[in-house]
Amino acid sequence: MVREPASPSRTSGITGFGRETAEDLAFHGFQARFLEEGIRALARAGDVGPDYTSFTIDVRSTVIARAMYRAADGSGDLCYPGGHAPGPSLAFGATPLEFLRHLACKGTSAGGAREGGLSWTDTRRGLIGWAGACGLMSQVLAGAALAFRQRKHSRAALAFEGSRALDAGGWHEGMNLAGALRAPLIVVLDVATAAAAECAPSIGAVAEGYGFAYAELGQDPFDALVREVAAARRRAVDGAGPTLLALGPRSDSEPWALHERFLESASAEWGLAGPELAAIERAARAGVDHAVARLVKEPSPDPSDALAPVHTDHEPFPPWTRREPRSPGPVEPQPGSAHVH
Amino acid sequence: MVREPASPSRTSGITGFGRETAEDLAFHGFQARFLEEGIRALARAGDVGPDYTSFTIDVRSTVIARAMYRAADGSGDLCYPGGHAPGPSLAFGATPLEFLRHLACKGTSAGGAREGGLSWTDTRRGLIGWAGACGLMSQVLAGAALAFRQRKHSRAALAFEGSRALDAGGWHEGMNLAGALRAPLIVVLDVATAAAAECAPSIGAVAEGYGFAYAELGQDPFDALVREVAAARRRAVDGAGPTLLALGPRSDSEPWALHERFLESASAEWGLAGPELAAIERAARAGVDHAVARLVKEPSPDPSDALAPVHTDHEPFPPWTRREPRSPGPVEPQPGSAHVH
Amino acid sequence: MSTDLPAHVSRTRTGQPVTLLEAISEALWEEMERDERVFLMGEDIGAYGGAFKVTRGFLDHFGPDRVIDTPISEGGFTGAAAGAAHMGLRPVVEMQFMDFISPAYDVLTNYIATSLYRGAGPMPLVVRGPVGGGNRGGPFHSQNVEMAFFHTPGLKIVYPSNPRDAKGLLKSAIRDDNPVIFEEHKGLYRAPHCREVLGHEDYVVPLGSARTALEGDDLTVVTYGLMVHRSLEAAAELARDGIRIEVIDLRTLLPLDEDAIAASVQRTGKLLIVHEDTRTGGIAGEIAIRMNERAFEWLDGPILRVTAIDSPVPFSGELEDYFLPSVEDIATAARYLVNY
Amino acid sequence: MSTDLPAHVSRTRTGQPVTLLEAISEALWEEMERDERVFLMGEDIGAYGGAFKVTRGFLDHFGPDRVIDTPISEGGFTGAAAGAAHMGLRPVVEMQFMDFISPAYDVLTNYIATSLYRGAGPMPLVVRGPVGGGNRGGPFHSQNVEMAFFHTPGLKIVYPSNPRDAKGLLKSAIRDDNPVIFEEHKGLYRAPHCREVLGHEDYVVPLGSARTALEGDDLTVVTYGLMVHRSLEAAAELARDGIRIEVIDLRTLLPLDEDAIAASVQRTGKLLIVHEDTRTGGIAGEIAIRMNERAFEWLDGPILRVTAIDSPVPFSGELEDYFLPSVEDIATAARYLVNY
Ligand SMILES: Cc1ncc(C[n+]2csc(CCOP(=O)(O)OP(=O)(O)O)c2C)c(N)n1
Ligand SMILES: Cc1ncc(C[n+]2csc(CCOP(=O)(O)OP(=O)(O)O)c2C)c(N)n1
Ligand SMILES: [Mg+2]
Ligand SMILES: [Mg+2]
Repeated sequence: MVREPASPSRTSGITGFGRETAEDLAFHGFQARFLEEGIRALARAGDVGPDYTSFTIDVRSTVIARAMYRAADGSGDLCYPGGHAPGPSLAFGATPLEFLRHLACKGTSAGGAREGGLSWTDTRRGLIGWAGACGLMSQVLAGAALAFRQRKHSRAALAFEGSRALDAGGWHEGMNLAGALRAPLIVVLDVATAAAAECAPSIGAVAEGYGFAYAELGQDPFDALVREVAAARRRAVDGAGPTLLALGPRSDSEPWALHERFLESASAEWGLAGPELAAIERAARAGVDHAVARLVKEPSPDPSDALAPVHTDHEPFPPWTRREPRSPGPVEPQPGSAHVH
Repeated sequence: MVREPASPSRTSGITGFGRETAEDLAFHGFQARFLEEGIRALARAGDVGPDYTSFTIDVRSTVIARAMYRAADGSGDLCYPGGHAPGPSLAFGATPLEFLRHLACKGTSAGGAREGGLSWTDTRRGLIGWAGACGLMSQVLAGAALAFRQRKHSRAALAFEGSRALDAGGWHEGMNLAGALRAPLIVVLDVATAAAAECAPSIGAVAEGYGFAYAELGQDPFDALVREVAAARRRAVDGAGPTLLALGPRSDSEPWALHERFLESASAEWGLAGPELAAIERAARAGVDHAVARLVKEPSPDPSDALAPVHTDHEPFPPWTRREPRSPGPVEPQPGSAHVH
Repeated sequence: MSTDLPAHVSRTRTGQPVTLLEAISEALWEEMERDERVFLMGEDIGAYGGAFKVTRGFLDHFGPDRVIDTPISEGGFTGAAAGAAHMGLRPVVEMQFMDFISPAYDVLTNYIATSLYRGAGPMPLVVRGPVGGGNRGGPFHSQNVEMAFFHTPGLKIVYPSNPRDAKGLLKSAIRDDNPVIFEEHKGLYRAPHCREVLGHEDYVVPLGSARTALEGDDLTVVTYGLMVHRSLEAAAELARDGIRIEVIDLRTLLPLDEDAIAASVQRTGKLLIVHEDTRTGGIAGEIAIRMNERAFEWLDGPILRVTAIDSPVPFSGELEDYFLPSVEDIATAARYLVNY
Repeated sequence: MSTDLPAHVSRTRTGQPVTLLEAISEALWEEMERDERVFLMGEDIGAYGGAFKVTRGFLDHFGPDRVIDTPISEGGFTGAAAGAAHMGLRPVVEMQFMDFISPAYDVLTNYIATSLYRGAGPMPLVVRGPVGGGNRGGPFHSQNVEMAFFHTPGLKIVYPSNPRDAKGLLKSAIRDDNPVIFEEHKGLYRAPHCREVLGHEDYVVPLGSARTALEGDDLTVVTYGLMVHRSLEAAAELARDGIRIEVIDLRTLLPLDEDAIAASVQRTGKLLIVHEDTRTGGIAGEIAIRMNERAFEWLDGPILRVTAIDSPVPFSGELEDYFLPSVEDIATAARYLVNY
């Protein structure tokens, strides 16, 4: 299905798909599925925003992200997890509780609860979250990929974007730059949902224009996804150029059909028996249940703490604007705080 | 040479090329040629900026713009004349003196000498000048074209851009919009000069992607240019969609070779004899010479006049910042001044 | 025809009170009926009716040539709107959230704002959309955008605080030959306490004129948008202690009605500026220096300000509440100045 | 190796005076030698050496991985620089003219400025380039860009007035973990009167600290960039009449060294702010309100300003001269305030 095939001589053991991979993907599929349920339940209970009552995770993003993560032996690659963020984030090593804390803006979350929702960023973990404008993130990931190439690291960057990213000029600038500089980048476009005024061009032609290899992924089984991603990653780190993957529609009525199909085949092809799968399912459910239960008990942030490291240069609360002026004691520098002058 | 041909049934008398057209193009070619010389001379004399000492006009822009202008019977169409502005501007009806006044920021110029250079804007005349960012103007012209379509006018818009417009996301947004809304727009890309980091994609593929018809124009004779433009214009006003024309390299050593060739063929094909051509040449030269001579005698602008209509809401010169406070008399509203509140 | 009008544009015609959102819908509808050159562009404004449903029903009534669903390309369609304005149309561009005006910053400041200056003639174009915090929208769906444009000669900026002004100011903006940025606070869109019955007549509120929302002699509070309401709440609290503050609602930020501010300051001798937008580089600075220029001799205390703190808008509710200026912040600052 | 150094980066090593442009080239060169994470991106900065030749010879020495010629896509490559900064590199982005920073407004204000806030860690990134008028560049090649960014928490803004500061500030900017906008006035790039011999040592000038360019007791003039020189000229003229003004060169606009301003104002009792940038919404406003907050009791006259007028930068030389603040404007305003 690849339109512009990779240099065919390049294949490697990393793409190997065996029993261990199957277990891993079965687990991450369950985890995404239960996390989706958990997030919806939290939304109904008012513990996260009401928009999340119909929140979905596309299991293919989870599988693609996990394939990246595994191909890099669990370290080094970078992922912008896009609109189905919880799946890819967990695939990159986050725990359900960590992700939910962030989603719910708990005081214990990454980023001190300053920014929440689906946009968790933790570069040490290889996660870069969403920041506002459609189409922007491919630029950022292209630059990160460029950094890998400059430093001669065998690393690659993966970005999930909605299909209307194509509308945005900024996306084209990012693609053009990545193609021209052969940045080790893989962009996954979710073309599952159409919009009122979607951009016209054939995505394949756009990819070709910018020097990206291109493939369309439909209802492909997990192992095909994994192989496609591993091949794209290899091209990327070998300096053979970036890849654009288009994720076609999935069934709204059966959103987890691909995972179901995978589980069915898992026993036949990789010898994963029913009880083993049941154990994996229980483990995934237990992890998510624990996280959801814990979450609601966690503390909210303390504003003067959480916002202290991001003030600009002057005292934000002159005595005449707050009832209780803050104590004038020095603010401890916080980890990650770069605001010194 | 058109990649995506027009609906072939649609041809019209407007594309007819006869003796009168030949005279007209011969004249405009001479005019552009002498104007180029005149501008360079003015630059050497310090009457316009030093950058203009090596200024060039691509005669093909002149011919294309003139073809547009004639196809619309001299009224209604709109042109962004791009980097070779004097040629297309005169093709759209400006006189050499008017253009030079603007170039030299004379007080008698359009726009009150506030903005000069190649960027003269006079929408009543069908001219929209450059304004800063590469790639921006296709957006603006797309919107103007949209206005024609909304108002059911048989008008079209023509934009000349440098090839690095392709680099800019804004250009892609303009193209996407124009294609999606079938705006009556013709974009001419000057791919004559390459750059350090030019955008990768095939221009034809980009055009196709955005739903533009596409043609490449090389050293085509004038009549071929005229026919190409007339066809594109017809498609545009018929609602059959926009067109992208790519202007290939021209010879640096013989920049006026196309005009020369045209003059040679003019007598054979359209019965324009030597003396007739000589008369046309003299007329063109006389016009430019007159303009250059007049220009240097014209007055510079009076700042308090020229800037008055563009101040924002408050008196710009409180008494403590200027030696002589301006007289407090009311400023006469100027034509085109919209700053009322 | 009025029988098939969408409900949210026909409330005034049937004598019912309108919200700020409905006032805006009515202004758009009436201007489109009055002047066929007026048309709309924006993301999902057609079939979907807009993210906040301001244009619900417009596509059916006015058709796809005048209600244009655009790709997600704020720069591109704002540039296109400029081209249409050159040709005599009067585009009204919706930003789905005003935060997303940023990709159009280049075309707005360099191209559109300079049109008149460059001799390109009038540029009758409105960019409107929802702004402001308090809705747990986080840093990218909660910003106030006035200071991105306040420094650009050639633009006007409008920021209404109530339905009556919103309708009259939007009509003025659409009829103005200059480009206008029009900010609509989400917290006021459907606020029940500021619904009001509007007159049937086709009124406008002129751009550039402030309104005295409350008269008082002890202190001038200059503010706009949602903060007008917060300031009035603070005023009510202060009134219980016999402190009478004057509240001026700017309505238009650019041009700034410095005459109105100066007249008030020359009476009260004290000035407090309140804005929801963040502190450093906020509009309070410009007002302060203009009053130094115009009213220094009348000042009996420093010009002070109550604003959001210098931070992106926090996502967490606790942090956002802390970040935003509150009624108590205003009252505290007012007391401080009155006792100065 | 220093034998094959490009001339414009080796003047200090050979004891010669440098222009502001050469000081900037030296700072870039030395930082790239010191820290391999520092790299450059920009239009035509490689083979061509940059529009103003700041990076002439850099490509040959540092290679194409560290001197990257980009497409004309200021938003795109600034966004990419942010991605590289996330990964620990320290990009220095050149805008060919700072006017063209506008397409990067979105990514700078929304993405880059909020990085630390969002928990995404340090964002060590510099955007530098030529600004300012007086060169007959017209509205799109003459702007000052500070006020586009001054309102955004998370950014720093630097604007040097001389070679020594330029070199030391740019080194600080490159070593800073926050994003920094660095403005270089074209009128100072090669100005013969401000060439100077710099020390050989690897010095830095800390961000956020102003410099007293001239001491005086009658009036505080706060300014930066080219206007420091205009203010010093005015001071010389005023000195002939026995008027001694203090001139403070801000050097860094954000963070603003309000302590230095307040200390001076508390001594002189009078404050005049001079900026080349246009008037409404200029930085003078923020300084004015901060001094209301900090030094109101010391003010013996209104805080005033001398600025360009509210207009795009004119192309015509006559108009541009009229538009820009002049030495006489400064002197006139200073006399007015001193006699107040
Ligand atoms: C520049 C910009 N404009 C508008 C928005 C508001 N917005 C958020 S998501 C969205 C639709 C995105 O569609 P698509 O890319 O297909 O992603 P999907 O939601 O379908 O996954 C829009 C318009 C935005 N985020 N950025
Ligand atoms: C957004 C933006 N960035 C940078 C510039 C500076 N600039 C002016 S012309 C130019 C090169 C344009 O090349 P091309 O489009 O090929 O036009 P040509 O000059 O070759 O006709 C550049 C970079 C600009 N005008 N706009
Ligand atoms: Mg979609
Ligand atoms: Mg070119």
